[in-house]
Amino acid sequence: MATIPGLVLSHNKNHPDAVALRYKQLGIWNTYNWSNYFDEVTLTANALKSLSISKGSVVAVYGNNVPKLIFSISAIQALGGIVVPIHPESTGNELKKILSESKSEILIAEDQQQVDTFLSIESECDIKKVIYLDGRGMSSYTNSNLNSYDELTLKSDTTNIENDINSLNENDIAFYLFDEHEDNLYKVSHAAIINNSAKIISLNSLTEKDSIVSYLPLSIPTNLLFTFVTSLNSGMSFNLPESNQTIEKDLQEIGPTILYAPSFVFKHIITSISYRIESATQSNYKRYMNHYNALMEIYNKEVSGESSMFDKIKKTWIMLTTFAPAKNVFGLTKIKHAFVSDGVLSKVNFDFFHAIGVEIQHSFGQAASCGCISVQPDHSVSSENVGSAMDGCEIKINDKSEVCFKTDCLGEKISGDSKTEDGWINSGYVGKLDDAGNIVVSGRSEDIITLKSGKQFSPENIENLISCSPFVKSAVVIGNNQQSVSVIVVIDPNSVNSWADRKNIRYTGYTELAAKEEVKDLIKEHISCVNDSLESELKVKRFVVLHRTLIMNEGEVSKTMEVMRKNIQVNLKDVFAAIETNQDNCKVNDIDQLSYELNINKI
Amino acid sequence: MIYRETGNFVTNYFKDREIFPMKFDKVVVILGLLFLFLYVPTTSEYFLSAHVIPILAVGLATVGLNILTGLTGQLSLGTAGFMCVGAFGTYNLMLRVPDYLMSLPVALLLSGIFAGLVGVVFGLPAIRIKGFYLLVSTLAAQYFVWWFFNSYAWFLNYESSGVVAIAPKFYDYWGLGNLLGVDMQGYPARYLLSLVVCIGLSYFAKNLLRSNTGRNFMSVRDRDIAASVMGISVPKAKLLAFFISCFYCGVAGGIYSFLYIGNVDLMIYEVDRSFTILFMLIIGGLGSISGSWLGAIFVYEFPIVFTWIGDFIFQGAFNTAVVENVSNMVYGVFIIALLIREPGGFAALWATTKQKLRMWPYPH
Amino acid sequence: MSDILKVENVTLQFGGVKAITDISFNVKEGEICAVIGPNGAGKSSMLNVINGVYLPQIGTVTYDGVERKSINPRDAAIAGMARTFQNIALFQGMTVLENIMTGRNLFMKSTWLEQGLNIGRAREEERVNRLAVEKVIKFLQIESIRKTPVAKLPYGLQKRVELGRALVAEPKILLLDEPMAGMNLEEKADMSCFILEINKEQGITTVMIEHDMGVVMDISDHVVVLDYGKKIGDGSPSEVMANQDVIDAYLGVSH
Amino acid sequence: MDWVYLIEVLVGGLMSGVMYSLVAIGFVLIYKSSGIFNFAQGTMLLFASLTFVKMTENGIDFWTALFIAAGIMVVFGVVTERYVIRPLANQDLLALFMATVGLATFQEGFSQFIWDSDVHGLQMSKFLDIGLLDPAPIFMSDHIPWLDILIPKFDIFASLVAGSLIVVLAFFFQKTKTGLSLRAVSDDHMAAMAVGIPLQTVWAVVWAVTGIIALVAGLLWAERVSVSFTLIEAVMKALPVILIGGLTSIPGAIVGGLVIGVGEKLGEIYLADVFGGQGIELWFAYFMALMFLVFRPQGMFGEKLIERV
Repeated sequence: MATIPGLVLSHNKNHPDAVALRYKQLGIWNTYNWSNYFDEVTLTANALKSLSISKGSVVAVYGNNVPKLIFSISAIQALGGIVVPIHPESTGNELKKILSESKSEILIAEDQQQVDTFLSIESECDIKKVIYLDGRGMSSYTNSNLNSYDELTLKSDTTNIENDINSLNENDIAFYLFDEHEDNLYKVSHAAIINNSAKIISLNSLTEKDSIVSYLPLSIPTNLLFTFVTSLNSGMSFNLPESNQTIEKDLQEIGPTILYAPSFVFKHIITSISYRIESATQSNYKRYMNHYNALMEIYNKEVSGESSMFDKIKKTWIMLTTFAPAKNVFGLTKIKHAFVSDGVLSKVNFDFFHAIGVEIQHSFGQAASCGCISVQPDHSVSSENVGSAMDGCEIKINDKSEVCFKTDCLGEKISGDSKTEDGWINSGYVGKLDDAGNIVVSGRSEDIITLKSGKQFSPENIENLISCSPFVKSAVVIGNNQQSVSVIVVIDPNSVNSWADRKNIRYTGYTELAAKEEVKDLIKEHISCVNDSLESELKVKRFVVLHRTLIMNEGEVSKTMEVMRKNIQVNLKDVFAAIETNQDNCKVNDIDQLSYELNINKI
Repeated sequence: MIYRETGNFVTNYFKDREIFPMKFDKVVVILGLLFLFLYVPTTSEYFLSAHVIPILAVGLATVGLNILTGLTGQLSLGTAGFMCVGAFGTYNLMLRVPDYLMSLPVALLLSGIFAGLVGVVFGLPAIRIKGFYLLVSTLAAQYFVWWFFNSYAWFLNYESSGVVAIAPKFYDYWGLGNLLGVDMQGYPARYLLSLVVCIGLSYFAKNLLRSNTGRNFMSVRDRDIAASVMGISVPKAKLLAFFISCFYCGVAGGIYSFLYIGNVDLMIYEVDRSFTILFMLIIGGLGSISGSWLGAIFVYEFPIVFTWIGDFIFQGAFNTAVVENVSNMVYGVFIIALLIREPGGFAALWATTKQKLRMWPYPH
Repeated sequence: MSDILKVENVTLQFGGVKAITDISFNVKEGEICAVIGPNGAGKSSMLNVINGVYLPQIGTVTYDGVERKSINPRDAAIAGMARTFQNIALFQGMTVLENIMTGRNLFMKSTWLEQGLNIGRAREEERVNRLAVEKVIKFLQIESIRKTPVAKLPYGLQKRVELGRALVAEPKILLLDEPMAGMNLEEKADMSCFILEINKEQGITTVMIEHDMGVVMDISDHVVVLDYGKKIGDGSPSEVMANQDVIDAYLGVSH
Repeated sequence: MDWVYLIEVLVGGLMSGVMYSLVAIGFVLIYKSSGIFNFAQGTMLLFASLTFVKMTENGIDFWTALFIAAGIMVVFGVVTERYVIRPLANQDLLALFMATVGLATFQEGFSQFIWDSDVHGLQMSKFLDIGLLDPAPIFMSDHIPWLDILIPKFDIFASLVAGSLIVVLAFFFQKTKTGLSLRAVSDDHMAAMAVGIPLQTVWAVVWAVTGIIALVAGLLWAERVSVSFTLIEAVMKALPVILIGGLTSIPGAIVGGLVIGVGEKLGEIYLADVFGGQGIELWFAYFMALMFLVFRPQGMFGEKLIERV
């Protein structure tokens, strides 16, 4: 009988002194062992009790991973409440939708930013109390519904909550998870999500000796499963960085053994590796590139099982002199498993991580499947698939080549019917099964593009290839009812900035940089390269370098940085129209009320 | 590239303030100490007397000058003068205080304090005058001290030659040597005493540097007006720096005379020694304790190595004048080149190398 | 509320040049007082008189109930005055952390001997004061640069560090000399937030020299206008805006 | 009190003061134009006079040797500016000072390395047929009949040379274009650059001029104390001179030199007994400077600094 607070309780019983949670604050890593952890949960639960949270109460937690928020989750659930994690960057509209659909009674908000967002929509939802964790900047707020977490816990007592926890049923709902793509909430029970994490734990033999750094909000369903629930279930230490600006340093300090991240994070690591090495001295750069090429060659041999003794020695040398230090710089030295969700890494990046010994394992899942239905096994060598169905799951491809699944760890839609066909849930993604039974996902089904010729394809594949370049942050493929494929390219400000500095290109800001001919040439060159690997019909014929990055608040990218085509189509309708009507230039009236001239470049 | 910072995290502020936060550094330091304490004393008397002990003595003086010039920004050309006070102070304490009250370590400490007080007197003008103008005060100290000991023969026990040899009984240490059966006048014993003093005082200096006193010194160096606006007493900081710095120089002078050359000789403490120590400081790196030691080793050893090269490769082609002139040229070139390329001296070169090794293969 | 600071008939000359002529104004406890005026109006000199960097020839400054002809900067600091400078006066040879730690020097009671031996009070003081410094670092959101040498930081961050160094001294009154000069819009917004928060949440009286009229009007409770070393306006932001002398001398000229 | 003796002492002091001033002028020139406290001034004297002496010893005649030595000093000045001062232009003054300490060390080693470390005598009377210098030996004091005191002829000669050097310098700064731009530079670097004065050229000129001054001063000093390492020590005495005079003032350097020269002599005569030892000349100049600076930290003619914050 396992529930989330039940796990905390049992850790407290079995090994109260083991490290449960570390978080960096005021420059040092503070440690909670399971006994402290449980005490905090008890305190918070008692505080929440006084706000009449009881079985079935819905409480939204709105913020980044901070200890108080982590404790609140278990505390709410200990009282039988249901937790609705909300992304700290959620806008008023999204917040309003989630709060009202989940019928939340109480909102636990991190700080002023979240409280302000809430206050802007306060009248439109039924929140009785708001508890803020960090009262900074809010001393003049007079709203009587606002409560400070610190004051509540200060007044609270330490009445034992063991009985409350023991009376929970594992089939009780633990979370309402929000799926951005589906724009819907899913009910997830304690049993479902804990069992799902148990599968991951046993598949990869994770133990309490492992450690994980969690720096993304728990509102991302996969993140909730892989970091929070998995660490609770296995008893490994759960580490929270100091702030968003210090993640890289904090990751290095902790040196976790398990890494979980959506694919965009790994893409970001690759980008920073490459733009750092490009600013190295010529000789270092050369050595690095030589080593890189040699390493990849050896890796390919290893994969095909042809590597000789000499290769092994050479690889050891290369690792020792170049890539072991490089891993150290990025805090990857101790990584045993690196789980990737929400998209796959391109082959080049995937192979690179594997070659340097960072075991990338793609996974596939969403809120409906409690975060995961498949994960690649250790030492997987294919960058394309996302693994085969885990125990207790079944997968089939329907006639529209959509991926459908059955799982014993199901998240049910809170409203409306799930897309069931004879008990099969439609994941909303198209894909196929390869010969070994691994799932190969090619994209979301609503994103499928049909060219004028009738050719159908998933744009994600091409977008992945294009955004493989360190200079490209994201790419949006356009082609519905078109002769050919076009693409909107968003450049990566970090790497393009440093590239431009080296090339002595003058610019004042992103918009000006993006409009530079040199940048267009750079992108053009890259796309031509990509075109070589595409079949003729799918070759990119035109591209636009966008004058800004895609904005999460406008819903243009998801919280895991996936392209949200629908919203982009609305916001950048001028660009779409110009491409569809074969213009050379287009005038964009953007969301900031300004208008910009963009060139449409041909390849 | 051997550095692994991954997994090195601090859980309290004491840990964050450690001098050697990295495991690797700790191991190296422990091995180094074992080497210094166990192996070096067993090497030859010649090696100890001609290389190690003098380096310890001048290195300590460099650390002292570093506190004044590197940390507090007060230029000083009086280092040799303050060393002289230390040497003569030690000699007179040993000579004039009854044996059962005095022993060399105590005399070193007391004469260090005495040198510190002399330093404070010559530091007093620093309250009013700043920058290069202060050179006058430290030069006055240098020449005055030298003249003073030269003029009053009492301090040399009326020795007409101007040099007094140090009597063996001064190495008695309250009979400690007899107890342990060690020849306390021998170089291994002298070496160990200097080593303990130098390590202890280096540790003290390093602690100062990373504490409030050190920060006050540095703030006086960087922006004295801002320092006083922060509530730091600038005169107090300057005088304290003079005291501590001259204390170090005084102890170094005592070690130089008593544990290295074995006599008290005024000629050793002329102004060019002040310059040599300034070279050590600049080449080693202002503001860094380990840099002072690196600088001292380089400046002291260069002529020796150069002579050695001359003897072995060019069959003794270099006479002492050539060695001295070439050494001076090399010091000059090093000072200028380091100031242009790496103003932090050897210490900064070392730190950059370490940083490079950590970030390898990335530049930052 | 009572006046924490009274400037009465202050005149300051350098050689024969009058930098400030017969200026008087009061600062109430807990307010943000902005001193504005064109370049060379004597604003910085005014701050320097208040905390004792310059000695005025005529006039007195009453701070915290004590009337003084002059004060030395160190005594001003001990009495709870902290300040920042127009041309950042950070200690360039130190890291951010060390710079802000110097702001705590008045709280350090251990002797240099204890510090050198790293024993007793000295060790504990380093810990306690580091905690105070870290709180300021968190407040100013500069966690990621705490161990960076200040010389390597961009201008805007240096200004922030300097504010931190003043703030960590737990002052009663904070004198800020052009805290937002040379910043972009975003940095200005952050800085305004910090200043407002320091004032409203920690109750620290703030006297601030600022050029940006938008910022001044937004955050100050009280504005003093100087021109050519003379006071030409004194009152709430809206009163000052309506003052014809001010419009002529300052707003009229700059726009 | 023997007033004749007193006057002789005073005059003697003034004369040695002139010698100090000569060295000090070089310091001031460089400090004024670039804010650098040039510690290498002393070794420049050594280098210049050694170069000259070695040439004359090898049979080159006086004027040719003087001309070549001046040329070498100019080259040296320009090279110094290009390879030492310019790369350090943005460093703080302490770093620049240390660079000149390095330069001094290098020059000390270099000049004695290429020439030699021996002590050379320099007898100008060998080369110059000037009435004042003849008959040799010049150090014999001459009787000035109308004052009834003895003054070494050489000192008079040295004062004349120093005086004419100052006149030439004054002319150079007041009338020539380079001199004027140098004055502009010393007032405000940024402003000078803004109006198009080539800062680096000006610095090079200053270093070259300083080299020539060093040659003149070096020869005069060498005549008194012989050409050897001791020249550098003697030049240390110039430090209190410039500090008393104020680092930026040429008249200050001259007055400072005279004050120190006279004060030192008087001190030696009247105070030595008080201190119970001979040779207080060794440090008395520094004490005088110190006393002076405590009351006027910027020196006699130095500009009072108002520290802007």
